[in-house]
This record gives sequence, C-alpha cells and structure tokens, in this order.
Amino acid sequence: MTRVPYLTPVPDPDPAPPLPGLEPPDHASDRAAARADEVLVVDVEGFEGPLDLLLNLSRMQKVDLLQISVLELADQYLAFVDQARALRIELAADYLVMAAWLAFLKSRLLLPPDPEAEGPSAEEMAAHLAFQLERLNAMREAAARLMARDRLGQDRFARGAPEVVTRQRQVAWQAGLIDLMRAYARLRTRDEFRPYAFDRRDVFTMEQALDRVRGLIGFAGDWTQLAAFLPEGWEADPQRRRSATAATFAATLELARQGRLEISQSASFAPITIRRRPE
Amino acid sequence: MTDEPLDPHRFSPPPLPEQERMVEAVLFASAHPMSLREIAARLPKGCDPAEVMQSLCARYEGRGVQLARVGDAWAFRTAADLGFLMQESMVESRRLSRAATETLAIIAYHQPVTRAEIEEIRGVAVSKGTLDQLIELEWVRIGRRRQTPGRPVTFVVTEAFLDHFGLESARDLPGLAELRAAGLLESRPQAALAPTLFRDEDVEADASGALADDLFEDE
Amino acid sequence: MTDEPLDPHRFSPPPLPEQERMVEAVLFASAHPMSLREIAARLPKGCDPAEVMQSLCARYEGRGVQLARVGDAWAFRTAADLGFLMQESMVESRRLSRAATETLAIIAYHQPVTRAEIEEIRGVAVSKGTLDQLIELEWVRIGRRRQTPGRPVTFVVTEAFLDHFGLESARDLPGLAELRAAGLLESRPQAALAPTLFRDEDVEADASGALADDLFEDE
Repeated sequence: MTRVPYLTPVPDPDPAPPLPGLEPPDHASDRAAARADEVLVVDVEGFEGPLDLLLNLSRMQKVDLLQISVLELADQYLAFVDQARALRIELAADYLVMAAWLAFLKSRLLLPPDPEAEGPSAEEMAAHLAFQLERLNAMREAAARLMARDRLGQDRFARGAPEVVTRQRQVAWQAGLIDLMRAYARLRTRDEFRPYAFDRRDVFTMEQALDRVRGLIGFAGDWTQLAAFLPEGWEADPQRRRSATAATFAATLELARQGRLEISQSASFAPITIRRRPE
Repeated sequence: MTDEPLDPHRFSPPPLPEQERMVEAVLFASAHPMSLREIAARLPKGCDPAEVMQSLCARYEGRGVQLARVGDAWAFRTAADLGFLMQESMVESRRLSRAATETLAIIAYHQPVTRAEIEEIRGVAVSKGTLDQLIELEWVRIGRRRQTPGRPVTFVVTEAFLDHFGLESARDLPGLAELRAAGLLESRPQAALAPTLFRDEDVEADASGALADDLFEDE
Repeated sequence: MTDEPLDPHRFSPPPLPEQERMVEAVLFASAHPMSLREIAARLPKGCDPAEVMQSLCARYEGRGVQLARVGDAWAFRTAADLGFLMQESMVESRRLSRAATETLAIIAYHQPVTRAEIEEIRGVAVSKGTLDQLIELEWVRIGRRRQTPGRPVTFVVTEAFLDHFGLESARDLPGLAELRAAGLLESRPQAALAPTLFRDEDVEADASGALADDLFEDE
C-alpha cells in the first residue's frame, strides 16, 4: 500500500489542539470538566458550512493542506459534533450529513480495503476531501487578494465631474416640404374632397367633347369636317390637338350610335365629316 | 492624524513633479471645481498648489482637456474647440405627428396666425404640446399680438424653418392650384417631387393671391 | 452641425495628434469605461481610436491620472498610489460579507460557473441575498446557460468588476496561472466522492432558470 500523506496521522506534540469555536479547548479528557463549567461557547454560526469548519480544523494540523491527515480531521470534526450534541446545540443538517460521511470514511480508512467493494475507494474519497479543502482555501485567499487590490472608489478614482454628453436628437426630414404641402392641401380640400384627382390640362375628355359636339351638332345640317368641332385653343399644340381630336371623334361615334348624327369618310385617311341626322 | 507634521519645515514637501501628479489626481476626482485652498488642504503639508497649478496648466496646454479657472476654483474641462464631441448627435428620422405637420403648414401658409385661427382651419383644438414642439424645433416662434379684442398672440415661422425646408420665404410655398397641378392632392406618393417644380411665376402670383384672400387680411 | 461630413471619403479624418486630443477629451468626460466603438462613434468619421490609444497611454504614463484598460474599454483613473489624497471622495462601500467575497472570487476564477458549482466549492448553499448583492453591484451578471441537463444558468463577472478591481481582463486575476497549474480551477466529477450537503440542486437550477428567463435572453 502506497503511503498517502493525508491518511497518515500527523504526530503532534500537543495532544489536544484547541478546536475553533469551542472554548475552552475541548478534548476527550477535558470534556467532562468543561461541561461542568457550563461556560462553553459553541460558535457554529461563525462557520460557513461544514467544509469551512473542516478547513479551520485542518489549519490546526499546521501542515500543508495536501499533507493533512484526513483521519485526524475526521476525528476532530466528530468530536466537535459530539460536543455540540452534548450541549444540545442544534446543528444544521449539512453538519450532520458531513459527520455521518466522515464517520463512514473513517471506518473505510481503518478497515482493510474490500476488493469486492464498488465505487470509489476510501483513499479516493479522502483525496477528494483534501482537494475540496485546498480549493476552498485557495478561493478564500483569492478573495482576500481581490479585496486587497487598488479598488475603484477607494484607491483609484473616476472623473468626479463627468461631463454631460448632450444627446442631440436631430430629426431628419426626408420629404419635409412635401409633407407640409400635403398636410396643407389635405386641410384646404377637405370640403372638396375627391378620391382621385388628375390635372387634365392637356387632355380633352370625351365628356367635354360630347358636351361640345351635342351643342354644336344642331347647327350642322350639312356635312361638316370633324376638325371644325375641335375646341378653341386646342389646334396649335400637337399633344392637345391629338387629345381633342380623339375625344371629339369618340364623341361623334357615340352620338352616331345614339342615332343623333351621321359620319362619313370618302376614302382612307380622307377628312371625316359629320352632319346632324336628318329627321 | 495627530502625528501629522505640524511644523512645515520638519518634513520637506514632495518634489514639484510629485505635487503636480497629486493636484492632477485630486482635481480629476473632484466632483466640483476646487479652490487653491481646498487643494492645499488635500495635499501634504508644505505643498504649494499655486505653483503647481501653473506648470500643470502648461502641461495641458493644447491637449483635449484643459485646466479651467472657474471663479476662484479650478477644474478639468474639455477643450473648447472639442465641445462638439460632447454632443452625441443621433440622427433619428422621426415623422412629425400629423397634428404638428398640419399646424406647421397652417402657420407657414397663413402667418401671422392665431391659435384660434389654426383651430378654425384644422377643425380641431390645437394641443399645447404641438405648438411647444414646433417652437422647440425652432420652426415656429411667437409673432406680434393681433390688434383685435383679447390681443391674441400670433405664430410665425422662423428663419430656421425656411432654412430647413429650403425656402427663400414663406411666400414661396406653392398654392393650392399648384399643389393640385403637381399631383400633390392625389393619394399616391409623390416623394420624388421637388419644390422647384413650382417656380412658375404666373401660377405663383395666382396662388399667393388666392392664399391671401383665403382667410386673413394681414394688417 | 448638419454640415457634418457624412461621406468618409469626402473629408480626410483629422491628423493623429488631433485624434489623440479628441479621444482624450471624450474619455476624460466619461466616468465609465468606453469601448473603442463607443469612442469612434463620437469622433468624426474616419478616425481610428485604436491607433491613438497607445500614444495616449504613453502620455499619461506615470501621471496622477492614468489611462486604464478595462476589458475592451478604456477609462481614465487616478493613479492608485495617490488614493490617500482622495479620502474625502472615498465611497464608503458596504463591507461585503465573507460569503459574498468568496462567491465573487469563485465566480471570477471559475467563470462561467453555475450556482451548484459555487455551492460545491464552498460546501454550503448560496444564500439568497449573496448573488443578488453581487448582481446589484454590477460585478456579476448572468452568462449563458450551461448546455447540460436542466440548462442551468451561469454567472460571470462584468466589466464593472474589472474596473473596480483594476483588472484589464479576467485573465489578469492574481494567481490565476498558479491556481490553474495546481488543478484547483478544474471542475472534477465528484459523484460519490463527497457527501451531498444540500439537496436542493434541482430546485436551484429551476429557480435560477426562471430568473434568467425573466431577465435575460441569451441569444
């Protein structure tokens, strides 16, 4: 069997190291006397759980945490729990769980290993406990180191009067003027609202042509050229002439359909002439 | 505290460069400008903040931060020419509410116009927030009071408004006929239309004429 | 203001010394560390704060105020050796309990770490107020969920933590390398090796899960 340091009881010249939290020091021989004294103070509150208590107990072995004797530690812990029990101090459940586990571990460590046994060996369990204690200790030291750093607001300071950054909200208007004009138009045309409006400056509509031709046809007893029916001011501009011609022609077709007038064209592309339909 | 050297000559003060560091740190961390006396109170005995301040000022000469004198006191301040960095300009394209746009339009077209007149045109009450917003945007300001009973205040558009909307004057705003001619009374979007479309002189005269007799007689 | 160059190629960025002044001003004005991106957002287009950071750092080397790196961000802080001058500005911080400091250290050195892991290391349940306090101090925040059964939430330290303790990054934690070399930062499977000191692991995972859902969305 290899020699595992944390399994070896550490020889201690002082057979009764004082237990933390228990005053006066309690070891087996003193226990009765101490109990009689009734000045015992068990300060379980001072510990952050059983691991913390174990860590404190292990410190009394005055050795590197990797060298601690888990056996001795188990004894010390169990003694502590016994003491608390004797004093009828209610220990939190996790302290008792740890006690049971340590008692179990102790028995496994003392007995020769059972080759049939499953699960981790007693040595592995003890090693893990040692690891846990070392890790907790390391974290505790790390916390202390952290707190000892040059801290902001204590050793290092930020600008005491930070300058205010004004948030300038710029509103971007992509169609600002259009919005404005639309809004205005919307307001001003609310009463004469038309769902669809189109400015037909250059478009002569068929309705307009119908009105015009209906009015004029009464005077056209003889064949008259279509061009004569075009409205005034629509002859010069080609676009306007085209629109007016088309509208007027469409209007004559409509009136012909209604039997109001007759249309004639002598040849292809010859001028179109119309006249009122004789009664 | 009681062990503090009472006799300034007992211990010599820190060397000047060290004092400079100290003043620098103390001023930096202070929430308020500090007078020379306040600074001296923080430093070890025997320090002379006045002397230090001079060299510290020189050190920050031309830097992005400067030591500024505030009354009798001193403080670090952003260099004046970098003040623009202290503004976080967030360009947020938000649309003015419909109420605000309409109100602005009415003011632009009819200025000077009273609140009652705006309400008459819009057909609804103008909330205080709307006018406040326009005034805050510096697009609208308060004009002279109308010489009518109650002497109501009038609203007019500002230079900033003209600037923002690229107008020479509020009279440049197109009239109804032009709006219609430009298709602005249609429901379909006409975002591409630019105001230069309506430079036509005749229509201009027409429109503003129509505008003027619409509602109000300006004086 | 509105004439700010929008096109980065239209105007070349200011010369480097001028950029340095600008970064100096922007960082001086802020009480909190600013990332390079945040700084760049405040400078004219085309500036590269990373480029000037080094020379700015060098300029403040040994001064009473120093440029400190905090994670991805930068901040001006007074030199640590001058802290004694600022006793009056000292923020009387509530003393952290031992549980809180230990928990903080465990989170810093083991991050990302679950609550169950913290409890395993300390051998005691994490009391309700401890994590709350650390989160409230903004030293600890919730990280991503661990991709293990129950998807427990993890805890990590923040930039404010680094800032407070004067660390450039979590990699600069004192003694980190030694602890790692000693195997003290590994999480070892501990099933059956140690007593189960608290039975509420599932409940715990559940509870912190609910918390995380309430507050944070990880991706």
